[in-house]
Amino acid sequence: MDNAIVATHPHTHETAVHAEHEHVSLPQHRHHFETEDQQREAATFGMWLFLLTEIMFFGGMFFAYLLYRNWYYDAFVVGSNQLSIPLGTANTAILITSGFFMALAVWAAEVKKRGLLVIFLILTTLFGIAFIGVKADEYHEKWEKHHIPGASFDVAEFVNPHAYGLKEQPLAPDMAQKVQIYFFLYFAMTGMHALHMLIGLGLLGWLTWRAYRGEFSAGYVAPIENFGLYWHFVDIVWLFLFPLLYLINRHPLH
Amino acid sequence: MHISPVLWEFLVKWLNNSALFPREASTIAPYADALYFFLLTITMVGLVLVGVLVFGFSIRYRQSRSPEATQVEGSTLLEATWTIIPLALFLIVFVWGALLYFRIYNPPTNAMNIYIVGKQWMWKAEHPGGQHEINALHVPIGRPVQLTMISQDVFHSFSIPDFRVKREVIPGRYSTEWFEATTPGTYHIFCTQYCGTNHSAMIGTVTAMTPDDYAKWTQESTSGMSLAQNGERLFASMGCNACHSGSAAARGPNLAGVYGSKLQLTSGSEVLVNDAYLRDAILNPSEHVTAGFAPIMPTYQGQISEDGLVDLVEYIKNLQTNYRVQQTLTTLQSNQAAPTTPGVVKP
Amino acid sequence: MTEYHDPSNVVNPEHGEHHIVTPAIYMMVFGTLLLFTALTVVAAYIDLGVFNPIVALGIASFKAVVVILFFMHVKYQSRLVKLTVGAGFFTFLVLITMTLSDYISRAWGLW
Amino acid sequence: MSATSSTIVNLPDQRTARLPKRNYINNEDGLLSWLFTGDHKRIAILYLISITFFFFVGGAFAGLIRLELLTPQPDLVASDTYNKFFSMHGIIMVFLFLVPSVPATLGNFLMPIMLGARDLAFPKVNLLSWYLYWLGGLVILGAMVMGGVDTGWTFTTPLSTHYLNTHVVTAAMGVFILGFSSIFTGLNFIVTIHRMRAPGMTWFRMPLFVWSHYAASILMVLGTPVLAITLVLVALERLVGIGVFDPTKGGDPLLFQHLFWFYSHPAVYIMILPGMGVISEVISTFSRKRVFGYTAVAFSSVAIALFGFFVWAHHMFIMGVSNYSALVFSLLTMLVAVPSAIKIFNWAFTLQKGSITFETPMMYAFGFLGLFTIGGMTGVFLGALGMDIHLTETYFIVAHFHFVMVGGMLMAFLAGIHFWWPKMTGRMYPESLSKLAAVTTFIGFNLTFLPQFILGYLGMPRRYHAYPPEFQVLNVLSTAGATVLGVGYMLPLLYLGWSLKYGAIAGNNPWQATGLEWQIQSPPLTENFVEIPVIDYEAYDYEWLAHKTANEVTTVG
Repeated sequence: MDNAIVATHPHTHETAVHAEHEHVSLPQHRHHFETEDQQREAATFGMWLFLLTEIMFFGGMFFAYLLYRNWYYDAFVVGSNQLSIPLGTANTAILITSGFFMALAVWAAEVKKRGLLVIFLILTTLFGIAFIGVKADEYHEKWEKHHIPGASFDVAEFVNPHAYGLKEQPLAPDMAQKVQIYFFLYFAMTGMHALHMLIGLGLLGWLTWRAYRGEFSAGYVAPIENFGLYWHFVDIVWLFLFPLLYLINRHPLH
Repeated sequence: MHISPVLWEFLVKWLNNSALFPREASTIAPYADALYFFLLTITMVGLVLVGVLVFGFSIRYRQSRSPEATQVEGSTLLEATWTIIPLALFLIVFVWGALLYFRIYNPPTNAMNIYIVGKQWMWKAEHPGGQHEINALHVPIGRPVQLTMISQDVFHSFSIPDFRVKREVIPGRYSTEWFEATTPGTYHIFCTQYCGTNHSAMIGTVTAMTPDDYAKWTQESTSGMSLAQNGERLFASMGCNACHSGSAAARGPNLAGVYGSKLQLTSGSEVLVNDAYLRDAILNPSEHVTAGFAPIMPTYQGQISEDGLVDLVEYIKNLQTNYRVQQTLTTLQSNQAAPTTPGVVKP
Repeated sequence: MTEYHDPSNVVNPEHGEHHIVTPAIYMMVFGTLLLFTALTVVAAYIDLGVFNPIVALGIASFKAVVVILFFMHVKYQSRLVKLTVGAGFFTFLVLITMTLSDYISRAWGLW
Repeated sequence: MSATSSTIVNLPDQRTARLPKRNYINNEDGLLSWLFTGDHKRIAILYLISITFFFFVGGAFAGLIRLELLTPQPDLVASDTYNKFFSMHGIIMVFLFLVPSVPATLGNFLMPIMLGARDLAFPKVNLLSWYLYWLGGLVILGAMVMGGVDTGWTFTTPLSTHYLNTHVVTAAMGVFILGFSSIFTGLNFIVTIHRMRAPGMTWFRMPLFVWSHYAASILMVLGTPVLAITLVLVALERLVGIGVFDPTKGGDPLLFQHLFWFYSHPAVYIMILPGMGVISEVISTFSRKRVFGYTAVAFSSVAIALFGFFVWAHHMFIMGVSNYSALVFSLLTMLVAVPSAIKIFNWAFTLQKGSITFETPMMYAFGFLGLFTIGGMTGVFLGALGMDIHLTETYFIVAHFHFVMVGGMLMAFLAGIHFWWPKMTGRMYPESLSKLAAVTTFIGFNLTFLPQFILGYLGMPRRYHAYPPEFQVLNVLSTAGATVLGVGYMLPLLYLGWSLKYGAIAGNNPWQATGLEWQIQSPPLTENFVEIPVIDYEAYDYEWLAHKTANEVTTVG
């Protein structure tokens, strides 16, 4: 079928497409695309459009964050100081490393190195799991301290920090209630992020399996590339979440 | 054709009792209607224009008369015409509409104030003189009336179509609207924002009266205690006067004459003290700490109803001196029976 | 008409070069990202007043741009993809600024 | 071959004509071949059946609402039931009918053909979109069966989060899922338009139908996710009670409305823009003339999409937004009205010097022009700040958006369905009956909704179960109109069904239209084109068509 299409305007295709790329017919090539380049670019473009929707999806929460941070700054400071900077920083580094291996995986797929591809994908997965593990630990701590928003939310620690061995200024009770909004946004934003991570990890497992079977070793790398875009996007969200949630007013109070 | 007289009578009665255009019963109504008729005129002209074009061309260029179409690419001049003329018209509408908006939402300074508390599914009107009404509102004609409104639960909307005013009644925030009734009569109050099961039952009547009738009504329907008096009692029973005692050494700022003043806050900003500020300062005190005072005031969120807040706000608004505060304070501390002087309230 | 069989129509004008980014560049990007992560934590401990959040967001944006350009290959993509990424952030800015226009000006003047 | 000179319909000789032996309908057999199809045309048909189903479900609720409003007393159903009726009517009509109506049916069917492609860029995503549509639809139907939801389609907080105990979360999840269905459709269109155009199909050779779908798709992709996250927050607020939208806990209920309308205002353009695309095609075809000011119409679609993101707060003028902000949004609203005016005049002037015939699609298109003019102009009423105070939240606004959505969009949808019916099925609909339906719809529509403008100015609030008796006359008129309207909608269902078996064979190009879709067989082949065409003519080039037809005749002769 491809040949029939090319035949309708042979000179242009010959010069423009075939001159640039070697024309290999792959089994993954879909009939409705004229060329594999067209298919590949369509897939990349489609993935980017999907990421646009993700930007707007997180955008709604980022706006809520911006608004309430300005309204209830003191509560946000106290809430932020409840988070552990070492854990947050470590997680940032872990995620960046995971993204780095993902980028290398894309490279390995493009240069058709199957073994490297599988190794990099597994490394990506491992660092991703490490991130989720640290996150789970942080969530668990919040659970024990009754900092999960909802009926069991407890403001005692913010109203009377000295009793808990904290050196922060006590918050007025009305402001302390607003810490709940901080923590809601914290859980909503990191939770949505973690959900994206989990979906990504699931996909990674599947891709690793396919890579192991050699599906991406013949030049068909679109799934790896597009998953890479998704994974890096999830990284980017975290790059913003980290300073916004962990690093509010961390310098010593004077 | 013969129409049965019974049916005829029924029809006439039916049509007579129905309305096609709302009454103009406030000073704003003619302004709103003027813009409405201007917009109607534009719409009609536009519609007729489109109609003439479509039907004119359809008749002139129907296939039997014009078997062959003449291809035309377009015309920049025509495009510009129907870009610029609608744009100009719409901009006129924008300016006119904005002016009307500010006329409707900018209350005159001499407006009398009535509080409206909306809740599922009734309207409570609280007059400063202590008249309480449910699903009803009595106002004098010829005098601007401002409504300070708040919702206890969900969004409501206070609409009086014959006055052409309407505004959302918001939970957690005062909103205002004002009108000046011109014609005595009764008019509909509707809640126009969907608010749950009995949304369509959240209606009432506003009765506009001549100043004499209104004075009479005020006399007859007072509950005996003004809002400020209620507020005074709350002020004492909630212990506000323990800190806001008005003395120089008090832990809270002096509230006498605070209403309408500009207040310096610890956060550095300067605010105008109005109803909304007073209400918010009671519920979220730590965001409104007056400069020079410690943030020690507890929150009263959840401990006081919107009606109570209205009373307190009205009380503080009317505090011109510390006399009252100290009176209540003494009364409370000595645990004596209430003084009998009119206007001073039992604790 | 002269543009019959215009090759630029046949081959999509938005067609981008396919480019393989080398691991060396990835290593550099990786180093930059880690460096700036450290930097943002350090900056958070210094009192810069109103500039604290600005610096934090600036660093985060820089890191995001680096990731987008290199890890996500946008630097090597067609103009269309660049435009698409831009459109996403533009719409996000519209959401933020237009909504903020309400919140910021609520306290202005009293009617 | 045409019967009279007043029609351009050009059908093949019915005695010898047969449907093409091989086409997308009989390419494969069995239910499964439809349920697992990747063919955009089959998915379009699946969508068409689905949205027709939901249209009549939503329409049934509309009928019940009008029946209740026949009398001022709350006598037919209880208040709660009434509230559920209008909520379900709104949710079904907006999310299950209007948003996917033209794009998912006609758009799906025609977009690849108009661009000269074999399919959309992502056929599987397209099919997934249909399954998500049904999943979302079933969740919403589930919410309805379990006891309904009474938030209205706007899910206003804090009512929806704290004061109702109906199936809000279920319905919100349904809408959430439908959002992804819509995103996937839009995403597919954008990629297809950018990446799948046939050789020679430049941007300014694309039919205006494609342009308007492009604009609508941008809105779908960028707007819908904001609605998704908002509904997630509503569900969380309801389930956990954390207070982002709860004023008693320091949240701002207006934040919900900002985020909700950030999607839901552009959603209005998602609904109307594809309809405008249909009207461009129909008017051009039946006046045998290129659309007047093609570039202006194309760019006005994009302008509407762009400005559409800047005006959402005009739904909130009296809700307590800042007055300064209201000024800005009102001004921008006036600006977004201009491109619509441009389109109206361009369509009117397309008729000038044409050779006009009055087939059913054209009659629907004329209906669209009139009703959309009224709908658009009354939008200016509501965009003017001071006027909005009196008109908003009354029946005026109900009448306004029904003029745009039903008078505009549904008319355009029916115009499109009639126009492309021969292409989709290979058979003609009965002409006189369909003209009757068009006229009935037009009369019924005006009778239903014109009185509502008057009711609105009188102050009758929307979503009222009972109303003061002086409003009854107008309400009776409106209900009477709704009955006529209902008949107008039932007719096409019947005769279009009839035509599937008994309609005249349409042939490739019954309208002698210029679009690429009319140059292939009807119904088309699964792969649309035997050979990918090379486009060497502008859209709406009737001289090219005449030339081509003449050539065919000589070849055959």
